[in-house]
Amino acid sequence: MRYESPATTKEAVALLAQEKGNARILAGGTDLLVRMKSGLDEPALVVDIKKIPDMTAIKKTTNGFKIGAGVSGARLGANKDLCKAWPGVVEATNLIGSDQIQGRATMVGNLCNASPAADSVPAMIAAGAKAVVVGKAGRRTVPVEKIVTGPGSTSLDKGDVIEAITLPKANKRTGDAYLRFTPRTEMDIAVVGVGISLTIERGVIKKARVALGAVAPTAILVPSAARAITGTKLDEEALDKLAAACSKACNPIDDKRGTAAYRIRVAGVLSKRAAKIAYARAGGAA
Amino acid sequence: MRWMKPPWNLRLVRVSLNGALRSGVGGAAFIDVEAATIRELLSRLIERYPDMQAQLDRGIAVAIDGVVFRDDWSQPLPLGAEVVLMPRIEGG
Amino acid sequence: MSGAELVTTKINGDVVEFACPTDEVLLDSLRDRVGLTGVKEGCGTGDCGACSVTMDGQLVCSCLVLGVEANGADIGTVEGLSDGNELHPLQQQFIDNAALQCGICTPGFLVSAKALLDNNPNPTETQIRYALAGNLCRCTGYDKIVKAVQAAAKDMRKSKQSKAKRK
Amino acid sequence: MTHDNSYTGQKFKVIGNRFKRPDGVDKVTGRARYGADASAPGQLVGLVLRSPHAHAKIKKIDTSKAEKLPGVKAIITSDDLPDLTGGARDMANILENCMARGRALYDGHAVAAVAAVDNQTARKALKLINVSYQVLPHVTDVDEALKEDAPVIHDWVYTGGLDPKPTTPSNAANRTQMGHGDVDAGFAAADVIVEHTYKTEQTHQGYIEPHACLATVSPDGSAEMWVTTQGPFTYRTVCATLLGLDIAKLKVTSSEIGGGFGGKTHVWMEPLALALSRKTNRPVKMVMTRDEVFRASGPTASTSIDVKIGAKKNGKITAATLEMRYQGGAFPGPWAMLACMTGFACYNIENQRSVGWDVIVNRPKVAAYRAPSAPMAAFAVESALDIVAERIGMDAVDLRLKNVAKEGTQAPYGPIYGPIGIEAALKAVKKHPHYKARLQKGQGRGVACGFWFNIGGQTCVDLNIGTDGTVNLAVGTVDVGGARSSMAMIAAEELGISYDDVRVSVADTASLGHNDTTEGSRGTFSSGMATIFAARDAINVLRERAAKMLDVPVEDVVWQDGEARATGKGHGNLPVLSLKDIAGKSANTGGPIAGHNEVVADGAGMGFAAHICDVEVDNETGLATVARYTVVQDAGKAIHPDYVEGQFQGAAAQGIGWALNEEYVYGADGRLQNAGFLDYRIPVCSDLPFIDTQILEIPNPNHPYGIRGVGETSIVPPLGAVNNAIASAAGVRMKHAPMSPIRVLDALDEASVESQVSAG
Repeated sequence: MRYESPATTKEAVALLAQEKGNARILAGGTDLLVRMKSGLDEPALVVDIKKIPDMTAIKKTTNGFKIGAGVSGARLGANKDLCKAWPGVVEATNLIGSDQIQGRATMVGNLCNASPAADSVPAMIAAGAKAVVVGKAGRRTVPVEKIVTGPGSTSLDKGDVIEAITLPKANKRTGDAYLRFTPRTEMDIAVVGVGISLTIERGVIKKARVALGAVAPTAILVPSAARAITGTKLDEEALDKLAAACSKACNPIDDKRGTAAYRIRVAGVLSKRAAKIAYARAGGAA
Repeated sequence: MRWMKPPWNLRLVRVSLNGALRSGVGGAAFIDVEAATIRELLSRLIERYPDMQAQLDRGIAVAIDGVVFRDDWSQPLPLGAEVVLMPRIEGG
Repeated sequence: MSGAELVTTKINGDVVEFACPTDEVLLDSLRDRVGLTGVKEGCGTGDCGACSVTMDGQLVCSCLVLGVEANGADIGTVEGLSDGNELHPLQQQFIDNAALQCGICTPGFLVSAKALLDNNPNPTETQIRYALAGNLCRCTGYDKIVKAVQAAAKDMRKSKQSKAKRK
Repeated sequence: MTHDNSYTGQKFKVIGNRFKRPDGVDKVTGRARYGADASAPGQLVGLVLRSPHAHAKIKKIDTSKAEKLPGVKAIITSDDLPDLTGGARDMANILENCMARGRALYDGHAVAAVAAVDNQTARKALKLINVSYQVLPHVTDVDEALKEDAPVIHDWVYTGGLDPKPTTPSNAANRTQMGHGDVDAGFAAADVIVEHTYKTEQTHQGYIEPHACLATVSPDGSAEMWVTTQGPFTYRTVCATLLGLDIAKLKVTSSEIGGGFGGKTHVWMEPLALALSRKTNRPVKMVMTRDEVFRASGPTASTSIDVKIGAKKNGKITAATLEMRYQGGAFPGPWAMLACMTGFACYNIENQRSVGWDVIVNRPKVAAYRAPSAPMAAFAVESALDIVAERIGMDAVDLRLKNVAKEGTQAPYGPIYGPIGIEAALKAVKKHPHYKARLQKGQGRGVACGFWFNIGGQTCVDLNIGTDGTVNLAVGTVDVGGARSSMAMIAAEELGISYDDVRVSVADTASLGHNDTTEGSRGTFSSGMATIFAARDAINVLRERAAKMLDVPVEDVVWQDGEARATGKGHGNLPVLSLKDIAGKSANTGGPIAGHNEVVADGAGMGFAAHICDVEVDNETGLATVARYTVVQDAGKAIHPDYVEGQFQGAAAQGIGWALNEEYVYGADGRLQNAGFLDYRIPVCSDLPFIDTQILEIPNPNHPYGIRGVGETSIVPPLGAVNNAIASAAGVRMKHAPMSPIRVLDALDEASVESQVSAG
């Protein structure tokens, strides 16, 4: 196996594009190294992106935030501005694994691993996050929900690298939240995950985005759930409609971590709880 | 009293058996054996019930008045003692 | 055959050089090439924390880091916790509180607990429990471990105060 | 020399204190050496190829490609191991579990092993071994395995314990029955009868240290093995027998052991390491991955249990029965029998019957797990007892007290109990502040009891006194949780010296006589007994030496508080000699001073516990969280209270994990789906509260200090305690453990449907 740690995104793209064998990007490595240990993945080339300055920075931009692909969960959690603007996204990322995992794991890695249960992904989708993809054809921006196409597969081409994730500028009246259900308090994989972001005006929800994880082959954006609460003050009726829309949008399977029926049911339960947190964060009165 | 004591003039010990061990003695819940120690008890048992050998090989223990002996076969069997043959147990 | 690279790194304050296959994880490099067998493998998949080390001050599972990534980094392991002859307060309190039974998870717990207390000198019980959630212990039920960390935190705060006073 | 093992009620100076463990510094500095921490010059790495099928005929194993890979030194299959199938079945089974012979019997079953110069090469070699399998029908569920259309796994297994003897092979290896009285009459006399079926899923001991060994076999037939084990002497006997080595020529050294809980009482890949080393004449190191530990080292049984309890309105139990099915994995085991012996052990039930079926399935061979088989039976019994209490309107603890076993009660397995502690434990529960504390909203409280026999067994120790008066004690039971500290305390107590003057080590098999495996909570009981006797032997030698130094008859010398003093007429002005004085002159009084003891430590004291558990249930997700937990257990005598508490807490935590989330999940293909710590969910630190403990000390009459074993009992009550707490919090009575969120939510759904139906 060849190990490379280029200093620029351009070099990384070139290395990946040139490699004839199996090439992998190493960000946090918390998924890749596990697959390598079990023999599921035997890359001929590993490109470590953590020496690329653009990929290891959290930048405040005029449009919001740009978070490098190599930024770990621990660094995300330590960034006060980001925690204030997008607490749901930060919390979701910080739920991945232990403090040890947080020292390495990245949002982009979580996204590109393409697990339906990735914690950061529904939160990113709800927040309207976009991926900055660099490939042979240059740089392009892709909504996060368009990256993953199925368990273990993405829309990225060979040689494509996600350089960063962008988050929009957060409005004072915007709040986001992510909740997941796991049997253990920590060190667990989501059985269901719900990310919600919403913007209110005088207590009324003007805009909302609701995304679910672990209930379909990919994390999904659920417009019907957003519609259920838009224009409401998140009263009981709206919450019940939200829960029903979320449950309806689920297309889950039975697996070792949970049954389809359980996931459908709990998606509704968690959506209500997450919505209440997001609403309060947006300044709405409970 | 759970059962009648054996007659005192013989050095008989009444041994009760549990579980699978009973199948080795034709299903009896207890038998009377003339024995002064665990070792004698076991030899008499095998003489009378050759099927017991397999059970013994699998491992047994003898409880004398509630105290379980797994290995010390020289233990005396006091007259009138409550003697129970049981499977040998291990643990975690 | 796998490629190999020469890695120069600082481990517990000493500069160390070793060659390792590029696909070897830091855990194996530390154990098999540097001889630091205090770093334990419980799972190899980042789920038990027995291999916890710090890398440039950040707590990580060494089973989820490539050995070659340690090039130029500063690594801290359980072997570097004590100050010469003097045990770290966490080490001392783990012994005093009987916070270990079999001891296989202990090195990982100590490294994680130190990372916690370095960042948060006065953690609540809940904060301690969540900070140590990446370290599995099967012997103790965590009870005495949490108490040992609480006691060590107190010791460390006291010694910091007395040092400050002396200045 | 025989010693009296009766309890004497002696007053202690050292025992009962909380000393620092001698291996503490090594373990907090990373210096302690565990199974995988040893290496030898020229060592090879051994890896195992494992079956991906639950049940398959092995048609052919082609190793030719792998053998040609540079760096590969040896490959073995069952063809390279002795064929024991004609001999004693138990040894043949052990070997067949270590390496499949003709058939792979479970997902993870070893089919070949490789020794190569390094891990990378060995991994490549495994991929180059070509095994042709013919997949056979499999069965992994204990109830399915007993159905008529289930594939019969072994043609040599005929159900034992049946009359007449069966004529066709079966997956039921054995039927066991225990009990006494007339259950039919008992049930006829009952006012209330509760009858339910409970299921428990398979759990693993989950020790953090995977199996690991370093084996060296020389062409002259001598061999050494460094290994993480609970029983170095047993490993020696078993490995030597399996491979045809001389027992005395195989030296087994137990490393520091990173947890065992019963899982390190059986051999797994150790015979393969020896066989590879014999073939290559090089040291071979083998370390299991976590995946291998889960798939191929013994978990505990999954079970299905019918319980029936009849009681009078006043709470008196008139009859009780258990019909239990325990799967032992791919080979017969004693597991249902142990369940029959323990199920009703906490209670005085005049009419009782326990029937157990040991069942063979396509899963890894079951090994002992802390109080093996008892927690599942107790889950059924303790859950059913709470239902009885509810039906007759009686407090659940009072119901237990009304029927509690006491001195004089007949145990389910026959004998009459001596002094035991379950009544005291239940009374302590009623008085405990936890039991009286107010519950928060959404919380419920449950109580449950547990029993474990505890055992003794063959034990020997060597106690050697140095010329400066410090003492070395070599024991043959391993130290899984602070035992060296307890042994040093016992030696110090007897000799009348300071704890710090005693150093305890775990001896290898070449340095000490046979010691039974450290299992069954026997370590402190047995080695403690042997240490007391060895110290007393040493004291006799010390008295002899002092008599020589003082020129008085030995009968005139007494040993008191670590000193020899001459008593009697005319000796008043003679000096008092300390152990150090006598040791310093030992060269001139007869040479080294030592005490030895070899003993069969019989008369182990039964262990009983009662637990209090508070849980909080999230009714919308089914998530149950333990909010508060208290263990009350009889230790006989707590030698080192810290480590007694540690055993209580650790056992309770394992039981809570079992109760809530731990389980083996098998797919329809018969493969284990969660062979890792991510999806096999043992409790993490943030899942648990502090675990309160109360140590009771009801002396075991058959130990000089009154010691009972303490290690296992407290894994028995948690399943029942958690279930009873869930019932109190959420109003549903679970019948299937673990009581995971999905199962609890299902139960809540069923309950709400039922209440709607009954309301409509």
